Amino acid sequence: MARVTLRYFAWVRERIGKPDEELDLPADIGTVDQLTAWLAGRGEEYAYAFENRDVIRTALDRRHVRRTATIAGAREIAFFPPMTGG
Amino acid sequence: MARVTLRYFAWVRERIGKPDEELDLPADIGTVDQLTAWLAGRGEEYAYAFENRDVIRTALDRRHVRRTATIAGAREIAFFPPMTGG
Amino acid sequence: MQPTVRLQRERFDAAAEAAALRRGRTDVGAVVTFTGICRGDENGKPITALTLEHYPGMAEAEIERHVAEASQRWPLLGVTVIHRYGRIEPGEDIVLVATASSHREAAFAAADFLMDFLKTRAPFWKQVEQAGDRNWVEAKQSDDAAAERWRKPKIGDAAE
Amino acid sequence: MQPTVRLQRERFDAAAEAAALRRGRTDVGAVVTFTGICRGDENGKPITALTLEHYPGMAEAEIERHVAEASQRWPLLGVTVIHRYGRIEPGEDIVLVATASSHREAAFAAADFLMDFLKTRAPFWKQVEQAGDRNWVEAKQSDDAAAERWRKPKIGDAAE
Repeated sequence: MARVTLRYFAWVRERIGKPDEELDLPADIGTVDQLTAWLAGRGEEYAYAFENRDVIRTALDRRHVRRTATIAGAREIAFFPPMTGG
Repeated sequence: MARVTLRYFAWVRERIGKPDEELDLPADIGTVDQLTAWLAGRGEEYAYAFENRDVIRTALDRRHVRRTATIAGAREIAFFPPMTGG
Repeated sequence: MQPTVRLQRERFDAAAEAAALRRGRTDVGAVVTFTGICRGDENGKPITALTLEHYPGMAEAEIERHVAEASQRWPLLGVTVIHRYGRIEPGEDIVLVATASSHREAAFAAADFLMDFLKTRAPFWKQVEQAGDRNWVEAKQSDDAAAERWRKPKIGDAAE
Repeated sequence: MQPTVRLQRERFDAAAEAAALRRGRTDVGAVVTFTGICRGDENGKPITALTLEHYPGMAEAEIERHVAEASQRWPLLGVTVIHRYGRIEPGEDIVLVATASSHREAAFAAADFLMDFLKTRAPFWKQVEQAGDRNWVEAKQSDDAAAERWRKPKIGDAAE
């Protein structure tokens, strides 16, 4: 079990209904993809947020990573749609 | 014989020693190249100004032209070095 | 070179920021500024306002990383990036990128580069208010393509 | 769009010119400014001043032709070009190009294009004062190469 802070932004935040939470992740979650699959199973708000996982971006400790990245050691994991700043 | 205003800028002007002049051009001068050859023969200040004709730029009635352009009808012909504005 | 990177809710003065980049020095030959402004329409329909959400901490870090990369790629004498968040009405400035260099090529390229990366990599999200509705602006493929122009094989980080 | 093209001996206010391009309108989403500044050195040696000579009449006409071409190539909402002539000391502005558009690509590209053409096609010549000497600045091959980037087969006029 690893305790992490999860953060959600924009419509990911709106669908899940909160901006952040602390969770203990099962030890068998190794990658971003495995984490989003696990989160999608936590309830319908999560299923809705992650229904199209291809478009969700992820940051580990405030750095962009791919879906195949390992999450080991990350303290803060953020999920959000493609950025539209500038 | 065609009467034209010749204008000189930057070091072309300095070498010739005047900013402009009116001249009657012999009727057999058809192109920019023929004009610069003729001008170069008008005295040592002209010979000096046009000693390297490859670098001299020409404008006919305030438009850039190539050395092979015909000057027929031009009222104002300008000679100058490559531009260094901006 | 000490770049300026600021995220703020308040308006900024683009002219004063650009002036600060070259004040009191004579090595700067070129200053380029890009100002991004909230337009009064989106997809052809009038808008009431934009609201910009951002990821505090990561947004600053991501911009600073790209400013550092720009400084490595081009001989810059100064860079300022200011990005607002919160509610912004039509006609108000959203973002400023200002670059200073001895010559124009570096100043232009660095400003263009930084804007492409702000669009596609800086964690900001725009929501648009139109006729009482609020909708998240969708990312544009053309922005990804623009950012892709700058990619060098060895620089790309782990993300797509 | 009514562009502004001015040649003048006097200083100008780049910030005021840029502000004027988008004042009172909400269709402008992007403003890019380029300011060219007299540096305090040329080829590594300190300079006292630049003197810019120009070809009155042709300089305006040439800039206006390139502004018109930029307006055909990109969807511009405003363009301002100001170029000074006469004696200019280090730290003073020489030239301003400001462009406004709905989106950033057009504003960046048009400003970059106009600067490349001001460098290589607008009839201005710089003379530099260094330690009592006055010398004409030589044109750079790199400027010609930069301008060449924009050439389309059917647009090139008669000159090299």
